[in-house]
Amino acid sequence: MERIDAAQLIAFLQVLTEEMPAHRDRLRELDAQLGDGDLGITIAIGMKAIRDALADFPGEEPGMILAKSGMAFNREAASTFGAIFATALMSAGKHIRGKDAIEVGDLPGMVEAAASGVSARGGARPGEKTILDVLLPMAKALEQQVAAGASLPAAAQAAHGACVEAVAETEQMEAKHGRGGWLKEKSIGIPDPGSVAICLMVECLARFVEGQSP
Amino acid sequence: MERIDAAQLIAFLQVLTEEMPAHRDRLRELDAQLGDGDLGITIAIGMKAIRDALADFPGEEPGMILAKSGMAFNREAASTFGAIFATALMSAGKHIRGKDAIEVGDLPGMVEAAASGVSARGGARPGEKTILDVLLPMAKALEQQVAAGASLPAAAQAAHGACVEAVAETEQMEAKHGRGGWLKEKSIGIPDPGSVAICLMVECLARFVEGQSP
Amino acid sequence: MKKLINDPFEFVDETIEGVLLAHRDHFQRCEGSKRALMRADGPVEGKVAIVTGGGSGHIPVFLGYVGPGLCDAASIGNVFSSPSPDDMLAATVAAHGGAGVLHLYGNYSGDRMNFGMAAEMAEMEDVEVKTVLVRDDVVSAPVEEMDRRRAVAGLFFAYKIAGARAEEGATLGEVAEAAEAAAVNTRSMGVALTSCTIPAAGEPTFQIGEDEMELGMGIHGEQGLRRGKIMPADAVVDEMLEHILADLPFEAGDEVAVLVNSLGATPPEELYIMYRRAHAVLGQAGIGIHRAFIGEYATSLEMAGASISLLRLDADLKRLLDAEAYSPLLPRAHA
Amino acid sequence: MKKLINDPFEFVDETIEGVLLAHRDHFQRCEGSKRALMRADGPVEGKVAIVTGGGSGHIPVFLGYVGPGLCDAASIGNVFSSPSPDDMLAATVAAHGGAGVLHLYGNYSGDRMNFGMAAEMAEMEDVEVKTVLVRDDVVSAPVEEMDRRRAVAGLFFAYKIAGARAEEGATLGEVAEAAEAAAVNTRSMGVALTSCTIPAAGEPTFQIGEDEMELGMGIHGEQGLRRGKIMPADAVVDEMLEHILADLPFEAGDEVAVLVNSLGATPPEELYIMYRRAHAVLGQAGIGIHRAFIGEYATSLEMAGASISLLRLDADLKRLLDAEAYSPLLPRAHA
Ligand SMILES: Nc1ncnc2c1ncn2[C@@H]1O[C@H](COP(=O)(O)OP(=O)(O)O)[C@@H](O)[C@H]1O
Ligand SMILES: Nc1ncnc2c1ncn2[C@@H]1O[C@H](COP(=O)(O)OP(=O)(O)O)[C@@H](O)[C@H]1O
Ligand SMILES: [Mg+2]
Ligand SMILES: [Mg+2]
Ligand SMILES: [Mg+2]
Ligand SMILES: [Mg+2]
Repeated sequence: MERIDAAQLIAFLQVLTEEMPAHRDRLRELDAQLGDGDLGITIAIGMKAIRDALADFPGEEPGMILAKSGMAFNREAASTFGAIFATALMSAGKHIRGKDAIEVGDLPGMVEAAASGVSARGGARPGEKTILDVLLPMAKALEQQVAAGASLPAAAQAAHGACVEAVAETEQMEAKHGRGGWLKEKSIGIPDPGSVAICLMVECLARFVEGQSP
Repeated sequence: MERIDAAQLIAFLQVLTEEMPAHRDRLRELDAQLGDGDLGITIAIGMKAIRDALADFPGEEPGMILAKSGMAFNREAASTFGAIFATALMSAGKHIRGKDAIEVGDLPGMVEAAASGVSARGGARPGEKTILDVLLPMAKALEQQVAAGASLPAAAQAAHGACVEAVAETEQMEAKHGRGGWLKEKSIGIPDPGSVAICLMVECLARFVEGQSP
Repeated sequence: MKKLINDPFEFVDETIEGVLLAHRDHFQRCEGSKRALMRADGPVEGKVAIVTGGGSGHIPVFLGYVGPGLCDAASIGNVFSSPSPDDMLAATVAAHGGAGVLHLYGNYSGDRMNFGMAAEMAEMEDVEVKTVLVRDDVVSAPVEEMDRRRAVAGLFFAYKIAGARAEEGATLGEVAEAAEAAAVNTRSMGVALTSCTIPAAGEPTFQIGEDEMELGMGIHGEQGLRRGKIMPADAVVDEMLEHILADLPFEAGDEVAVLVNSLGATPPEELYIMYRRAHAVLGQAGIGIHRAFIGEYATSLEMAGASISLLRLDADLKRLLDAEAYSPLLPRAHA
Repeated sequence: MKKLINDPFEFVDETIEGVLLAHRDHFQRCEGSKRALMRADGPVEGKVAIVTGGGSGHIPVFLGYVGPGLCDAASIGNVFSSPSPDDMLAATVAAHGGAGVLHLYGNYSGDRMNFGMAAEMAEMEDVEVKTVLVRDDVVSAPVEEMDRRRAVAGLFFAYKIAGARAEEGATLGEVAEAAEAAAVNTRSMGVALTSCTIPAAGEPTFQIGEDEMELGMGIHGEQGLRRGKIMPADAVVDEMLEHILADLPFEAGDEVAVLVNSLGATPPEELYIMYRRAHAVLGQAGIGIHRAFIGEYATSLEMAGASISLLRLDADLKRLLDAEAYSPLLPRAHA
């Protein structure tokens, strides 16, 4: 698969929203160590909200599908993560406004747009144990992949690899935002739950574009 | 020992109030099966109340000491049992008003007086799983002992024996009063906690008059 | 036992101390007793006084029902145990405003015997006393033996009705009549999910499985109707209302007040979920709801569970239920 | 998980349904949202509207603070999760009486981000919005980083003060000022003995030993200051007040309002035992107590534990605290 058009994006969201709720307990436990343990439920409810919205998406272009998915997620599963995730998807979606398919070359810009949207909404900077700490390394990896002429599956694979590494690095960071921020140095040693969630989504994407490729 | 004068009664109450709290948990568990589990605490607090009142008793006659002990018990540990026990002691005490010592011949009448006081206060009749079901057999046993010319220790021993048997019989009774009454047939199979408490006190008395006898 | 307490044997006295310090304008001690409190503005001259009492561990029962439009004084005993006759007498004498005293309390044998002694003594001091017993728990005895039934959260309705009647200037006989009308028209049933722990006992009163509930349990942990697996809230409400409605019986066209009461640990959210179902069931049965009361009206320390009480109303009871009343320990929505 | 609920995912909607059915005269839904309620008599023309919101599971926070002399509307989210910007916007627009809207809520990032989005949208609809955040939990960040602190039961004081100021006819700026004055003069700290269980999670949020407590825990189970063996209530109060008093700091001659709040399962008896100690400690420190509030003002489902909040008063705050206010979900003694 070299491009993700609207229909394929909807198909991907179908897979994603089917798979993510399975990580509920792991995310709940991680989030409980840093905060209130709701992230697993947030993801489960938010993913279901996207799933329920899928029927309304045919006819929309990919950018709008992303933006509406973010809004649907945060409508039903509003939370810190919900607001951040909605902002990320809306920013990424805006970046590809008018396009009828997402190509590998769009990916770095989309992820960068998501990162700056998130930073504007929540005021986080790199190294503060938020999803910024996976978005930025991922954007960098994608840039390198695109510069090297990688295929969409290869680029997605590399993005996931960068994510896994980045998540591991969040373990050593001290949280400054959200509930984790109240733990200060006690937050060190636990990976950032929101980043873990993003990483799981990227893994799902990489598998999707791989599986669908000829 | 053939008579219990005021000083000896005080000495006995000292022993009794020291020993009874040890049965706290057993009485609590029994009472929990039939009601609310407070009887162990009631006994512990009430006995302590009598103990604290002992200092005020010297100079009083035995009948008054019994009555005041009952009132002290129910003041600090008011409850069904407290009211019943206070009534029993006041009635028994009234029965020997004016006497400076309790003799074996007084016992049947004291216990009968206690039984009729209790019955008047709480409306219970024999066979309804209350302390009446130990008081009445005990009165009967004491009458027989006195008729046969038994010594005080022998009569007390026999009273205790009658108590033990009577307690066993309460197991098969269906409770009609207090919290046990709400259990109806489910109350069968468990001895009456209040009767167990009385039996333990009589056992203590029997040991006391035995130990003190020449 | 996880509690924020000091010496378990000081539990009751320290609670009373805290209540007195927090609500200085509302309460005063009754002369001669550490365990009896009355309205700060009492005795109210010429008004029938209502005196209640019972074991501790049920706040707002009993102290929380002392106030204008409610009771005049309350004596409280050790946790789940009757107060002493001395304390009841102190409350009776202190609250007496010259128009007689109604002893209004739950039908528990300890309380009955001790209040009985106190009433005898009060009468020797020339205070006229009448007694009304609340006996609303439908599972505690069959309806033909209503006088053996115990009291649970339905106490609230009796206090509210009798308190309003006394405030209207009614005679002792009339206040007792209103209280009895509330008592005979009230039906309740509870459900417990966990035990509570009497501080001085240090261990739970009863054992109950992680997936069990007991329907019909009393507010001291007295056995109920049946032990079973936890059911959804709607099914629990259905079963409770089945017993309650059939008992009076409540019928189509009746108008009622509904009380959904927490036994302690059960949060308001769950009470509202239960009320939602009760509302639907009563609607289906053609029974009108005049007013709903939801919150902690009679608790069992930290027990998890709830009870539902219905009061069948007529015009008089409605007027009395709607009258003003105040106590700082009661949920706001009580009048 | 022992709860009287139905489908855990219907928990919030069924709670709201129950609240609406029970208190029909008090609440109405905000147009366009299932998760936003407002005063039945709102919008109040010409009055500054106060809109709050946050996660469910904390009753009376948030819905319970809607009423005359309090907030005008509240939007609530899933258990312990922020409401959506759509619901917040619906509440904001519905409650707006033409004099602007104060967004007054706890300092949680989810709420802040979502309310931020809602405020942006409201301004596009020409509704003037100001925001004040409550941040009273002393252990959540050092005092120099007050703006990172989270909110706990101190919300009550902010609602009460701001609500009274709005009722006086003050402008949006003045109401925001009063709210901020309440916020900066409030300090709180909690202690948890048990975890609660989010219905949809089905398992306790955290594990805690049978003999342990956590001092300073947040109302969603956020880690506190220290985990340790359970101490007597007096020692717990002493340690909490040590942190609270030193933080503002409160000083001899100050006058305060005291709030002793149950997190859910802790019964009123224990709150009064704690208040008794707090009263003594404050007395010793020369701090006057203007008024005490004791009960459930901000809960965490069925968590066992309590919090203490102090509000330092001046003449204005005293007047606003003492003003009338009403909500059927609040303890009676709130004004
Ligand atoms: N300011 C922020 N910017 C970006 N991401 C953030 C920010 N604050 C929190 N997050 C992310 O959100 C996750 C927590 O989400 P969630 O559980 O909804 O928050 P909470 O329950 O604390 O409100 C964190 O693991 C982190 O990745
Ligand atoms: N009417 C009665 N007459 C005599 N004894 C009674 C009566 N009712 C109860 N008792 C005795 O009191 C005991 C229970 O006492 P207690 O635990 O104080 O009662 P409760 O907690 O049920 O109020 C019973 O075991 C029984 O022996
Ligand atoms: Mg979280
Ligand atoms: Mg008992
Ligand atoms: Mg008892
Ligand atoms: Mg959260």
